[in-house]
Parts: sequence; C-alpha cells; structure tokens
Amino acid sequence: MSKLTTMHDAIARYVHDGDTIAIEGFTACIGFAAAHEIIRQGRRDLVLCRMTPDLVYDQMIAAGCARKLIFSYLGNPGVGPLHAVRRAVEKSIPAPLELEEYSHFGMVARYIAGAYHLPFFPLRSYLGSDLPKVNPRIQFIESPYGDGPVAVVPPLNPDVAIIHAQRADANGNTQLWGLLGAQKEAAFAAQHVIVVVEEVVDEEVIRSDPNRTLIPGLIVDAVVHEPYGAHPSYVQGYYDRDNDFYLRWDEISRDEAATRAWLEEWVYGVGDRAEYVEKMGRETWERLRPAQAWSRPVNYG
Amino acid sequence: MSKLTTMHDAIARYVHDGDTIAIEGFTACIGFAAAHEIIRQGRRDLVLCRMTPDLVYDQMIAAGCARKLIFSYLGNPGVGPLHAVRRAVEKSIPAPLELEEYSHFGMVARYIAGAYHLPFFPLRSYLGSDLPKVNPRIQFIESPYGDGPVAVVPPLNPDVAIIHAQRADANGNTQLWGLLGAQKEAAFAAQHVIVVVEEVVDEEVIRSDPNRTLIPGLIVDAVVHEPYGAHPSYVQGYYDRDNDFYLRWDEISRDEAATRAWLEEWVYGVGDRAEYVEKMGRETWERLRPAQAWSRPVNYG
Amino acid sequence: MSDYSPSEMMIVAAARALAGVRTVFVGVGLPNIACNLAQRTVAPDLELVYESGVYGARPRRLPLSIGDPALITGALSVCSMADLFGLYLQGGRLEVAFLGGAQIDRYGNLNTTVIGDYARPKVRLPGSGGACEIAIHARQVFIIMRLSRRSFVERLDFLTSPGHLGGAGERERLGMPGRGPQVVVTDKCVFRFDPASGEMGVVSLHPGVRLEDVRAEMGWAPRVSPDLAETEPPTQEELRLLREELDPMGVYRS
Amino acid sequence: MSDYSPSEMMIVAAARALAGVRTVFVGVGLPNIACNLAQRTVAPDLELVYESGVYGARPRRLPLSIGDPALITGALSVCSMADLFGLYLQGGRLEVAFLGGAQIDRYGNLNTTVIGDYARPKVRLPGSGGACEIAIHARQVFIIMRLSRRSFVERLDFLTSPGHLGGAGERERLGMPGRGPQVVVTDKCVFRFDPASGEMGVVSLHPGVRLEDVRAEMGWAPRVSPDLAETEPPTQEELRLLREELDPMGVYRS
Repeated sequence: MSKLTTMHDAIARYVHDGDTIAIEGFTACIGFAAAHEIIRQGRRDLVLCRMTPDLVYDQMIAAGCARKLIFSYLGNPGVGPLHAVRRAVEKSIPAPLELEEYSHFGMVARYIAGAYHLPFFPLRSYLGSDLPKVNPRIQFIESPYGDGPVAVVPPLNPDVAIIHAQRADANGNTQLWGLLGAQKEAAFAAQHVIVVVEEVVDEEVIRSDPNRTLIPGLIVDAVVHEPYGAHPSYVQGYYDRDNDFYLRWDEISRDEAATRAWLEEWVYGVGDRAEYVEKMGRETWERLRPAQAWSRPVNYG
Repeated sequence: MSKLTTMHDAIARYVHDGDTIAIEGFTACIGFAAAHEIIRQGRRDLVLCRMTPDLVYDQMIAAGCARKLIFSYLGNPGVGPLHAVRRAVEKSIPAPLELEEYSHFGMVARYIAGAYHLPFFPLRSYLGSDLPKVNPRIQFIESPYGDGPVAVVPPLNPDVAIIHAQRADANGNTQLWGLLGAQKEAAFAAQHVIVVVEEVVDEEVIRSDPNRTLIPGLIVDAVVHEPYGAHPSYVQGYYDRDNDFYLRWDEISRDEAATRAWLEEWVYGVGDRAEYVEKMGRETWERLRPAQAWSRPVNYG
Repeated sequence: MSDYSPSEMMIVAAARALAGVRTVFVGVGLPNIACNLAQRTVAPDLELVYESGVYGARPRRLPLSIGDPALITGALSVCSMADLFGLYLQGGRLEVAFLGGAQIDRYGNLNTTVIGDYARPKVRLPGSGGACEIAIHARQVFIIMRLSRRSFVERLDFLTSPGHLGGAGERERLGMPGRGPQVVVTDKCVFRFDPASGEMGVVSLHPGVRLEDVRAEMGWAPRVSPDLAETEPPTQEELRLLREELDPMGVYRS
Repeated sequence: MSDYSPSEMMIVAAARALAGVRTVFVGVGLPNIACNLAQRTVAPDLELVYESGVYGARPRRLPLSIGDPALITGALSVCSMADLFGLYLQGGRLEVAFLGGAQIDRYGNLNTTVIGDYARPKVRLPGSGGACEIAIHARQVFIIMRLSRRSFVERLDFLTSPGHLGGAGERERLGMPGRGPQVVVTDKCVFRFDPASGEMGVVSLHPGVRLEDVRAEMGWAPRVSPDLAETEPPTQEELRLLREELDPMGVYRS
C-alpha cells in the first residue's frame, strides 16, 4: 500500500497548529523542503524540537511558525549565532519564543525515552552544571544499586517527525547512510512520521540490504519524493553542503527586512521545492555534486 | 598497529580462570572456535553470559569450564533442552552450576547499562512476573515524572567479550551483517574484546562503508582470522546453520559418556579450528554453502 | 480433503484470529505457520516481526528457528535486539504477539521457567526469552497450546509471563500497555477471555470435540460461553495452502 | 619561517599536549587543526572522534563543520549520536577532549550558554551542545581559548560544563569519571591545573609574552608555576605542516 504523496499534502494532513514537531538530522539530511512547506501553509504555535536548530528553524521562527524551541545547540555551525532566533527571544520579533534546553546527550536521551516508551532515560550528565537550575525537567535520581545520583530526562514524543533520507520504497522502508544523528530515535518517538527522500526505489533495493533500513515502513505515514529537499544542508552521496549559503544566511538573517525578503523570494515566492530547485539554477547543483565513493557489496545469501 | 593473533594466543592472553565471559551472537555468529579453545586450555570457574546459552555453553559446561550462567533463554532452539546444562544444574555433573536469569530485554538492558557506563538500565518488564522473586538483581524504581514503577537491571561488564563477525581489518574495525543481536553492546561493555572473523580485509574495505562498522578497532584487543569459526551456527553470506548438528547434539548430549566422547574427538582431539574444519570434511562445507544475495552499493562521496 | 488433523484445525483457527491484523510478533513452529497462512488468507497486509530483529521477512523456505538465515535474506529490515525490544516491542508498535508455554492458568498467565520448585525443579524449562516483555507490551496476546491437564493448571509453578494476573483490571492497575491475552487456540477448542473477570472461557469446540473432552484435559472447571459454537472446519483452500505450500513435509500436521 | 602568529603558537602548543594520545574527541576549528598537526608529529596513532558520530575520519579537505561530508567519506566508522554519546563518550573510551567557551574561571569551568542573566541575557550563546557531558566523561579535557579579560573571568555568568567546580576533589566527590581540565592553551601562554587546589596556573609564556601581558587579560590574579618556562617556539617543520598541508588558505593563521 503506497504512502507516496506530495509535500503539500503530507504537511497539510499531519502538521497542525500547536503541534510538537521534530525535523531531525545532524548537519546532514535536514528537511528544509518540509520546513518551507510548513511556512507556506502558515502553521503557528509549533513547538520545534531539534538538537541543533540550525538555519531550518531560524527560518521557521523568522516566519512566525513557532512558540517554543527544544534544543541542545543554538547556532549556525562554524559561522555564528542564529539571528532570527535571537530576535524572537530578545525582542519577540515576530513573536515571543520560549526556550527549553538540554545538552546533546540529553536531547538524544529524551528521544530514546520517547521511542522506548520509558518514563525517563538516565544519563551521567548535568552534575555540577547550571543547566538543571534553568530546566526543571532535568532531574536526578538514586540508583538502587548505589553509585550516587544519576541525571534523568523525560520522554520527548513529537506529534510529527520529519526525516530526510537518501531512499525509501513506497511503503516508507527508509535507508539512510552517512551521519545518522538521532533520526531513528526521533522517528520511533513520534506519533506520525513523514519521510522525505532523494529517491523512491523499488522494494527490492531495500530488501537487498536490510541492515541499512533505519526506519521501517511500519512507523511511516507518508513518503515524499523531493530531490534536493535538504538543501542547503547535504545528503551524503547526493549533494554536498552549501557552505556558501550558510555563510550568506549570517548576513541575510542579521537584518529583519532582508530575512523577510529572502523568505518572500525563496519560500513564499515558489510553489514547491521543484520550483526552488529550478530557481536555484543548475550551476548550484553542479557546484555541490559529490565525488563517487561506493560501498563494497556484502552477501546476505 | 596490527592486532592479528592466533586463537590460542588470544585465549591464553585474555581469558583467565574465574573471568566473566560473553560469547554473544543470537543464533548467528556464535563463537564456537573460541569456546573450543577455552575448553582445550582448561579454563575453570568462568561466569558465562549469553542471552541464549545454546550449544556453545552446553559444550563448555560439559567440559567443566563454568561455575555460573547468566542468561535469558536456556534451550537448543527449536529442538529441546540443553542436556549438559541440566546435568550440571540437577546433578552437579561435572560441576555445580549457578543460574542467574533474566528475560531477553533484561539481558540486553544489562549489556546496554554496562556499555553506557550507567548504574542501571530501565525497562518496562517483570511487573507481575515471578522472575524478580528469584533474581534480586531485578529491582523496581519510581520515575520522578510519575507514571508508576519501572524495572531496572544493573550493568553487566564482562571481562572479555568474544565477537564473531564476517570481516575486520587488522586493527579490529569490525563489520557484521545479518542478525546483529547484542554484540555491539556486549563488546562495548567488556574490559577486553576478541574479534574472530571469516575474513581479514584491507582497511580500505572497511572505509568503503563506515556505517557497517559495528565495532571500532578502538575497543578491540585481538583479531583472530578463523574461517568457519562459528560452525555449527552460521555466518550470513559465508555458511548456513548446520541444523543437522543441532539435532544430533540433542542425541549426543543426552548421554554423559557420549558427550565426553564428542568433546574428545572434536575439541581435545584437534589442535585448532583449522584441523576441525579439515576433519569435518569438504562435503559439510558444500552442504552449508549459502546462496548469493548481494547488497546494492551506496555512494559515500 | 475433509479429513484434517487436530493440529491443522489449531493452525487454521489461529490464522483466522489474525483477520485484519497488520503486525505480529511471531515465534517459530505453530505460530509461524499460522501467520504465514493468515498472510495468504485473512490478513494480506500482515508483516511478521521476529525477536531476532527481523521485520518484513520473505523466507524462501520454512524457517527452522527465529534466527534462521532464510529470514534475513531479502527482509525489509534487520536490526539489533536493543532496537527490536526497545523500539518495536516496548515502543508499542506490535499489534499481536503469539505466545505459548508449558503451563497456563485460567487468567492466561504463562510458565516457561520450571516445573516444580524453582530452586530444585522437576523440569528446568528454557525460561522467559522475550516472553515476559512480549506479554506486557504487545497490544494483544494470542496463545497457541495443545490442551492437556499437565498444561492447563489451577496454579502455575512459576509465573514467567503475565496474562490477566489475578483477574480483569490488574494489568491496567500495574500500568501495562498491552491488553493481555485475547484468545487461546488449542487442538480441541478455542478460548476467549471474559472482559469482566479476565478468565478464559470456551467459545468454540472443534468439530467432533465434546465439552467433556475439554474439561477432562483441564485442571479447573472452565467457564463456557453461552454462545458456545462449533469451530468452522478448515476450508479446502486452507488445507491446500498448509499442505502444498506452507508445510509440504508435514512437520506440523500431527 | 621563524616568524609566526600567536594563533600558530597556540595550535602548535595544543598539538604538543597530545603527545602519545590515542583517541581525541575533537571539535572543528583550532582543536581540529591541532589534532591533525599532532597526528603528523607527536601522536601518529591518534584517532579523531567527532560528536557527529565519526571515528577514524580521513578527510581529503579541511572539514568546515563537525558534520562535514568529507569526514564521513572513508571514515572507519560512522554511528548514531546515541552510540557516540552512550558508547564512546559515556562509556569512557575517549582519552582527551578539546573544549572551549565564551567564559572560563580559575577552575576550568566553562560557560557557553549566556552572557548576563539567563532569563534576560546580554548575549545568548549556543548552549551546551555535547560540552557538558564531554567535560564530565573525557578522561582529560584540554581547553583552547584566546586569552582575554572578557573570557577569563572571576565568576562565570553560567556554568555550562564542569571543570574542577569549586576546587580539587569536587569532581571525585560527585563521582565524575573524567579527570577534568588538564591544560588551557591560549595565544599568550599555557596553563596547567594545580593538583592540590584544582586551580589553573601559568606554566609557560609564549616567546615575547610577559607575565604582565597575561595578568592584564585575566579577571583574577593567576597562580604562576615556580618552574615558569618559555614555550618552545614552533619548529620549522610544524610551521611547514600548518601552512603547506593543513591550512594552506591561512584560515587559522590570525
């Protein structure tokens, strides 16, 4: 039973105002196409979860989609701060934004607890840090076997997880390679899962390498075929990271008007991702074309 | 820096009387060659950990290597009981054997706690079961977020984990496919790791598919090249499970003398695994030759 | 073809209980063949999940164990046991799980650990495996067991895997996510659980079986449904699938 | 070649601190280039681990972020962040981690969260990322930071990642597995931590730097080692490796 649909329809059906959303992907495979569609559909009051909010949430926050951010690292990696997030936090532009912060392992642990249906997940972190003082969700408990207190965090169960990957079949059996981030945990923790892929492949391709299947169709609600859907982040083997854009966003996003103008041109001004890809121009995709480095096949016979 | 060594030397160096040992591998990739070498070297008083003790521990227990078994399923899968284990438990033949038992997820959780350096690992199991009554290591704690009691188990940190896999480089960067069991968790939980592989490959093979590396050389002490080292269990893509032997063992192991005779012939009577392979004969390996079912390569460029 | 064995009737009845189900957690043996039959009849979208870590298996031969290499070749996904028990099972993704045991009581509690005293057992059984957590987490548990006085006991020697414990409502009080045992399929009859008491009751007798035959094999006097029916015998198509496609060697016929 | 920048001196001093180390947890920027230099000089067996999940990277170009695709191609292993933080870091497998921050105090505690009040910050910084648990678990922490009065403060605005907390022994009392900060490499001098007090003290001044220059950039009067030395300047080979192989564009020179 095919779950193939358009990005428009997937977002319209599964993402509602006020929902808790996780668009995961650590540096790689960040679901910008989905984010832009959420912006176009004018969603409001979202609770946005991501280890690294990155440009994807900076843009959504600039567009006024969010009321709260749950995160562990708030920056444009290697470049600087996220200016739209700052404006929202410091000046409530375009809307106030609440922050709830963890360390990286704390965020991973929240997703694991959510995915494992556990009431909490223990981690040896936060001792001596001020983080628990500003985030009462971080607690400490004693081990029944002794050995001192251990930190715990509660489960995080998004309403929707949006996962970008290299390939899936029409049922949503999804294979991802390169950086794996916390995508599997976020997907299993979520109520609904939208998978966005560079290629929709025949089930036989998936079945040729079952260990590579990170997310089974079992938990997937919608499959969207969206080539270049993670730009300006990257997809290993498909396109490189557009570091130039990450640098340019630092300039654009410093200025509120420039940010709005960018959203007008590149989000509201295009109907869908295909139009964005077309508008970005062939030379962009040439510039970002990766080298070839193929895995050696293994025998599952 | 190569970690390649012989099975004799790896066992002599890392496995000592009284050690806690985990030879993991769920149905597949069970380290029989290592177990037989431990028997030949006459180790005693071992604490043997495995989710499914299988024939591998039945043989070690028949040979008098163990004083205790930590496990979750005690049987010859699909065939019947483990007779040598029964003789040890019921009649102390050849030596008394203590049992410490969990459910499957409880064993996995113990390895995870060990690997994650956590004082415990929580799981939603054991409520209503008699298992916690006979195993005081299983405890229940309250979540600080409410939601009732949750079971916890303590970490399991073997002195040595022995992991059989398809291939590794000389530094111990190890790739495993097919069933993954709890090998990664057991290896990371252990003080020392011995990796036994069907093929030692050039580092470039490993580097062609880094997501397939289950165990990094970082945690590996010794690499042993031992083709057919998991027989009568199987290695996906290399040889099938010898189901005939699993049936025959049920006959052999019912009788104490027959068991000793089998050990004399197939363990003490051969110098090493190569001799066992030779003695088993070419028709065995022909019979167990698997089909070809190759994974489609992926691009890491 | 109208002649069939009690085992065949049991497999067919188990397969029919899976009508419309999408995901099932399955062991080898009878449950496996019942699930394969259901895929070909009442549950075409059924995906089989094995505790060895396999999802969406497509075995070219009947698997001999839940870790059979034939289950891996061409599967949709093969994951670690941490993922299987943590994400799939405890994560609440499995609709139905099949279980069995050496002993069962009226509330569907199961013993797979010991016969006799735990410290000095008469028979040492394999233990829980994954059964304890499967019994807690699968949304529904289906049980397949041959009916016998040794197995259907008034009091378990050891409670390995919780059914309805002391009666209806106790699972909920303990916060168990799954609804517990729903059906017990035997070679003589089918039991379902009474929602009010949590106790199993005979709902249908296989053709030719009398209620006394059932009572004779049980350690307690079972409730009997007021709507007690005769189990529909296997259809010719069900028997053909079983004998020609699923079990041509007749391993599960007797 | 005898002319070199303070940044080059800082990178070289950081690389030398890695002599003999086998595994390092590394961020991008200065730590990354220091580790690459160490691999080619004092620590040939050094394996780099990135919090993005990469072990044994062999990048063909200088990575621009810790998630750069060039780190993945040809790596020995790439794993999930759960594995990276759970198995590698919390599992105690990492010998050294490099950290930095916007503020540091005398005990090596670090702030990467806010300048000013948490609720109404003057500057909102990126937050912990993995730093909080890295600071707790890496067996040793090496810190690289430019010396300045804004950064080396008497009192942190926010303690993100624990160093020696209130002084020597406090980490042990809290059961922290790692030994905490060992060295702080700056563009003017090198600090090491006094085992008795847990407080950093100047152990060497980079050539041409006076103790007053260091004191002028610090929010407290630092301890000074009785064996205060002059940092060995970069060798010609170190500078050649930096300028020709590792940073031909001169990104990290100034």
